[in-house]
Amino acid sequence: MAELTINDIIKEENLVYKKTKVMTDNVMHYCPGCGHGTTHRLVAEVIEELGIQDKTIGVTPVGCSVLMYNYLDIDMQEAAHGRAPAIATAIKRVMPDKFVFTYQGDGDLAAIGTAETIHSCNRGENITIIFVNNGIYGMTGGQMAPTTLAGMKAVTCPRGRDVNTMGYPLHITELIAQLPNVRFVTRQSVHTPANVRKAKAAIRKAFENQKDGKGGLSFVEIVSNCNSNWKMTAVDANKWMEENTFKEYPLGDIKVEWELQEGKISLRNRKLDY
Amino acid sequence: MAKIRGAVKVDTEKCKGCSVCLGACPMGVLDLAKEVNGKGYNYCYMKDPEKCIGCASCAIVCPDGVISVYKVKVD
Amino acid sequence: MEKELKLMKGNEAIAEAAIRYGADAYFGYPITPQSEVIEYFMEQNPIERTGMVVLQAESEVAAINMVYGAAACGMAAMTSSSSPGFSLKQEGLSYIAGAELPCLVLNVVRGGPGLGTIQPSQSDYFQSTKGGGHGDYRLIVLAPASVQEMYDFVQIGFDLAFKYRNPVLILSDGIIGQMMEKVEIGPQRVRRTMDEVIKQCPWATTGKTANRERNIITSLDLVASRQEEFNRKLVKKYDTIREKEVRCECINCDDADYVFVAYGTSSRLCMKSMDLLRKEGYKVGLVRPITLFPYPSKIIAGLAERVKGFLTIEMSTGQMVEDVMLAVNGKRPVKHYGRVGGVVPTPEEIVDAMKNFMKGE
Amino acid sequence: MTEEIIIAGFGGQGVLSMGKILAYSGLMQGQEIAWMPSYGPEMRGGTSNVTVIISDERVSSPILTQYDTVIVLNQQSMDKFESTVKPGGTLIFDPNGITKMPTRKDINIYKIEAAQLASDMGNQKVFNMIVLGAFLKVRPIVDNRYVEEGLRHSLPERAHKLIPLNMEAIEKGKAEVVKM
Repeated sequence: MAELTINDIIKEENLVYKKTKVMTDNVMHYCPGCGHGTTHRLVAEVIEELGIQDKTIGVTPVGCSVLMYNYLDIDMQEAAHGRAPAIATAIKRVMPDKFVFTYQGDGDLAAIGTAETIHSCNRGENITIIFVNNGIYGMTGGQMAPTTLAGMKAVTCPRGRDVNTMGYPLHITELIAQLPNVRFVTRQSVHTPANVRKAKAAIRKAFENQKDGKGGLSFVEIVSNCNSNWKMTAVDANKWMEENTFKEYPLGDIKVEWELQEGKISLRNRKLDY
Repeated sequence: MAKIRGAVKVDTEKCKGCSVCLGACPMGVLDLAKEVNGKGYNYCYMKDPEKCIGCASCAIVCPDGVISVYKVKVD
Repeated sequence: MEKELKLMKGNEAIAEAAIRYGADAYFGYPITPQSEVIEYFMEQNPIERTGMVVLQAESEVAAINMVYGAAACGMAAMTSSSSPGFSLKQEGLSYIAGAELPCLVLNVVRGGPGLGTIQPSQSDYFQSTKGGGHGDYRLIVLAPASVQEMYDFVQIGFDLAFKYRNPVLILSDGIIGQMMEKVEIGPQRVRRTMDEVIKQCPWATTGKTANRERNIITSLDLVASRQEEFNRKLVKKYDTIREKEVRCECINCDDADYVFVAYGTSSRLCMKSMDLLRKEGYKVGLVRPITLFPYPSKIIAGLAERVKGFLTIEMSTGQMVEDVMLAVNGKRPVKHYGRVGGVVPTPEEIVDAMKNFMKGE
Repeated sequence: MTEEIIIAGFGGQGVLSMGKILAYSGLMQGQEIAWMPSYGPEMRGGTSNVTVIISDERVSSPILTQYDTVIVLNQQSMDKFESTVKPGGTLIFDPNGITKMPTRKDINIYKIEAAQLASDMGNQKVFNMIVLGAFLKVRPIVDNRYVEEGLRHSLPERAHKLIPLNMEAIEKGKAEVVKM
């Protein structure tokens, strides 16, 4: 038997994976190794697999992912900073048969948009919120986010985050998990193949929760890196994230089918954590 | 015994050379090229194509979706 | 069909008008003196009557952004507030103007600045007619002077909003909102079907079907030259609106030596004052701008050719008077008289103000 | 015809609803109407007043300083509004709780013991209808059948069974109003 050449393998009939058609061909503006690109693609793959491209309306935030609408081939709205859940609320209310999601960063969702986040969750809007938490403000140049880790440096806390004057890293995901109308809350990451698979399954579940008529809001946090503002390579940033961020923000399901998962939410005492 | 042979095709012009795929590959197939693409990035390529099993791990962690994966069974 | 007459508060009339217009959504937040708007909606339960969505938002900020979301789906969406809440909506209105979305907003103005008072005022004129939020944009501004106009302007407002893909503001005040008057109610219109919405608004985010490109609603363009081009396009639109959509009522202006210029509640006060003055033999008229943007500048400029002077009456320290001065362009004296902070001038003190003005004081 | 009226009293005396019923009666009679309440932060017990204008013509200002008829139901309102009756106009008051009687000589002054009469009728809630009756006797600007229609339109459906009682109270007011 003759030896197979690469060209023998790279044939249409042998294709097992390629970028989904729900993604456009535009080159993403994200820094090399940024988790936004991966998360965008997972959302797009879920939309393709569920066959809901014509029924999905996305809402993009202000922050690095503001231009997400350039990358997904679906109808999208660009929100004012923090207001995406209010906008998604309205879209879902006026068109209840559509699949509606917001895609927000930590500044957008957990700082300026806290009220919109909490109240859309409290009303149990039947939407999906994708929350990308990289612990920093990326687009504006590396300022402190509500989720910046204690002691972690950012350009607005150059000596590290002082929890006594700047607050502790905000666990908005655990906060909203406690609201009765919230159905599904999970925290995932996209930095390894195994994590990507889990994150995709979570996103898929969060979208499927919009079609069974049971209602409720689904919330998927993706813990990610910001290697540029963390001043590391992408690979090092992922390693740092595993060693540091995951301690503050452990991965896993927090609430499934309206049931809080045991041990996932505990009281956090001042100072004792640090 | 049937053997799996895989291969990846990298859209080298869109690759940003972040290296996340390198660590994701269980077989150590991938590396960054010495050459750079139009954007100045050392793009990813198959250094050891013989070892590729077409598992797609590289493609699914690729933040920019630039990797396509092919796989055949060889008798 | 026999016409249906009702006694209604301005705040109730506007809500009933929206339901009858076939509006798709209302999002609001309570604030005096306009809380009856959302209360009336909730009482009527329009989801049962017409399928219209009504929701009490967590803030005025959320409410205007909900309007953004619904409007971007091609829906006829509205919100309402009073001055402090209207300030909070400015961010959203700027985005709505920037994304060229149609919507209807009601401001039942109360005295400011800050928390001010809950009594009627007209001190939000600048904010309403000159943009209000950041960036170069205009709202189309309608100023009702009666409860009937509160009702009628809902249809006019929504129609203009969709015609120009521009936010429309109904600029009212505590008196028009709280007062009950006779209202002639129109028939119930059927809300548009989704197909009709898509046909009327092919730009809307209604789901990307295979037969079209994706629709994106945004106000962002990072390329400065394209953003400039967009601003120029907006200017053209506003010029067309200035050309075609001016609404104004002139009363007793044909033989007038002096005219009042007043909108909304102030125009009602001036009608009384004008009658009192005419009984004393003074030839006084009234120009009542109904659209504040576009402003009836040409009508005022035309009057400046023959009347002796203009006295604006506003419940503000003098805001609209600047637009009258621009229109008159120095040809005749223009003065302002007003009460502020929630105080409403009496017809008698307006008579005195006009007499002083005529004497050249 | 234009009749400019202010009704003033305590919150809870039915001032606004009396004005509303009067306004609706005028509407039923085919006239132009304005009903303008004072509004403020008080929910109960504060002073409350409402301007009602009934006219054959388009109503101009809903804010007035002088009235054809002033109806006052407490001393505070008497102090504030006695001076606002147009010369030759009408002042109607309930002497219950009035400590300083009106003094003007250039107006027509009527009293109606509405609180007492309501108590006699065994229903404090018809107090404002007795006052309305007194007004309609003195200023017969609205026909009785339109008053009944006005009641029908301004009262909620569940209160319609009370219309005869309200009409009875109005008649009582008409019968008992006294010129001073």
